[in-house]
Amino acid sequence: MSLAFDILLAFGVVFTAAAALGTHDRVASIAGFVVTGLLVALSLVRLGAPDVALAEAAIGAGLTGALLLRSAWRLKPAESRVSPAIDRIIVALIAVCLSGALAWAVYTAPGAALYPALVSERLAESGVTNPVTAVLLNFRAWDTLLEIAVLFVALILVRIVAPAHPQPVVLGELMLPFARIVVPMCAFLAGHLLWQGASVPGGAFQAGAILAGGLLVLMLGGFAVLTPRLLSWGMMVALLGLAVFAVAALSTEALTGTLLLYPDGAAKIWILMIEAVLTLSIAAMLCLLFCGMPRRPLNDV
Amino acid sequence: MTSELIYICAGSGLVGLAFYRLATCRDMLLRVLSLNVLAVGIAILFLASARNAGMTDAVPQAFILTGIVVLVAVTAALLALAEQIDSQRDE
Amino acid sequence: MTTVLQVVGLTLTTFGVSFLLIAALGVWRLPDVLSRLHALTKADSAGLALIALGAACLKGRPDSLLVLGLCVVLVALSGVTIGHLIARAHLSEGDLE
Amino acid sequence: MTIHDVPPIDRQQTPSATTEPHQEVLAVARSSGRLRGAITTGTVLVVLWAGFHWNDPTSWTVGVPMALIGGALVLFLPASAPLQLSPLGMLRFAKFAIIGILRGAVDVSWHSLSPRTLQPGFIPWRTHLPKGGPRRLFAVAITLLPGTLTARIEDDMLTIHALDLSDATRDALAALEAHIAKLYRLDHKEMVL
Repeated sequence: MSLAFDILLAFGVVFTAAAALGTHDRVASIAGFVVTGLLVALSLVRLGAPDVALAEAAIGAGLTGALLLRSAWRLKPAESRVSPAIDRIIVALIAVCLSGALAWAVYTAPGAALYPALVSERLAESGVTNPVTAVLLNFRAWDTLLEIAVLFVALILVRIVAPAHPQPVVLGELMLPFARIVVPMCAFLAGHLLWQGASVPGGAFQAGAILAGGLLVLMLGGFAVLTPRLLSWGMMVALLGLAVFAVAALSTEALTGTLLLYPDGAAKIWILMIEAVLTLSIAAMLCLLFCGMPRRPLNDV
Repeated sequence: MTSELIYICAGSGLVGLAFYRLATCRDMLLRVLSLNVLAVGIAILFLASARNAGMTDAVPQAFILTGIVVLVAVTAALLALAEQIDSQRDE
Repeated sequence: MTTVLQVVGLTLTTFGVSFLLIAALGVWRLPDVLSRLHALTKADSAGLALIALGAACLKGRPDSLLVLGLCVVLVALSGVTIGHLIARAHLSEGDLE
Repeated sequence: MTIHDVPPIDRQQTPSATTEPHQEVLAVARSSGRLRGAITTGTVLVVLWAGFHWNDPTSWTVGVPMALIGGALVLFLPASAPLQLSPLGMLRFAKFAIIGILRGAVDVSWHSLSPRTLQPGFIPWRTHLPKGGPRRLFAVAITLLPGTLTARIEDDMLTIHALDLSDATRDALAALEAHIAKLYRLDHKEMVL
């Protein structure tokens, strides 16, 4: 029974991806991509990775889909120069070989499971009981610190390039009750995911993405206008995550002699503090990445 | 083991499809979209191979989670660059 | 008691899933955009509500009702709002008869 | 259609800022209304948090800041008038809504199975409900009830798309309007407004 479900789901993933990539209608293609993302999230749950599934649904399908849709109206379609049939056949052959080789290589790779034993052995001293959170914010916290730095670099790049700011449209009266319920619910769900991330699936990234969704409802509904003042506040919050994480790294160095090795027994508090700030910071960064940041103040709006 | 094999096939199928589209398509938006599909396919492959006796290894999970967040930042940056190229071409 | 709850839960879930299936059928078969929106807004909310109620019965714990209720409210609200927004955009494109 | 085709929002024309005489008084009322909305939202969030995490008092380290942030985000939304609902009306309306939603789902399923019998069209409807909460609730409820969908709202004029253009639909709309009026304790004098 569950095997039939798996086959159906895997088929659905490949089919929707093919539909998304096969059509020339951009909006249809993005819609297909979002559906693919949601089905992939479901298959990640089947693969025993609910943390990743939450992130894929919120970020991979939701925010990326919104970003693509935003740009679909701005980018001019490329001149439809169809590549010659012989080229396409060769590329298709290479693609089929690539897929086959990849599947074969992954399937036959020796499953040297080195990490699970190590993780479960030290999980008790990590301060949390969700192994993914333990890896992200304790065992490999250094990676996560750099990841936040990468996000911030992308934000700076967007700021330099300065794409146009999306103009909110008048969406009518029914946006108000929607925002009145959905925006606080986003804050609630973000807090809930942040808190439960210590023991069950959830954490700062998923929480930040959901909070960013709430902020985008405010922006696109026309309730909050990105004034220069709001923009500089947003940048401050975005930087705050990186700053707090870096300060935490330095102070753990001072306290314990190792970067991001938390003092004995206090790991949970450290992790929770860093995660709470990261949630706000990730939300601000994702929101600003979506809205773009004009160099000029928005006088003419 | 069979259910992992199914998802390995799906993941490598996504990689193949995205590769074909990346190579044959000139549209910037569709290229960025294909890049995202490629990353999703690799995530499925990675996680399917990380499964062992009903448990999924936490370290690859953390890597993929990091990858998803970095990918959305990369997508935003690429789209901003593409929009800039488009508007430069206009002038 | 548990078997009664299970039977009730399975029945509710079956009804919910069939509503969702029929909604999908409706999107395929109904003649125009606005009529399709009817299928999407109503059958979806009702179907999901029934599935959530059934899931709560199957779970057998009252605290799961809170989470599931929240899901239903959010889905129904966003369904209604998005249905209205699509209809509105469709009208402003000038298809009003 | 989406973000770019329609002119940008004009802050002066949002529903909260109408051209009424005592602008300053209204401004004060609006800001206090916003604060009240934020406090209400924060309280609801605290109650919800208590429902989710009642067995874990340490969770309030996250719960309290969350409620504050949720309340603060609501400050961006325009204020609405304080609710004066009758409890009995709420129960009656809930019963009416649940039955209506189920009937709506059955009805639309029926139409999906036999789309040939369908004669869809638009019904213009001038509502007597006052602007703000009651009128918005009316628009939302129309969409959930059988065979009707709010397609456009212009002041008190609603354009409703209906799957069935007979008098039965109009009667159902009138009944819904009466239910909402009872829920908000509006009598006919106020409704003429």
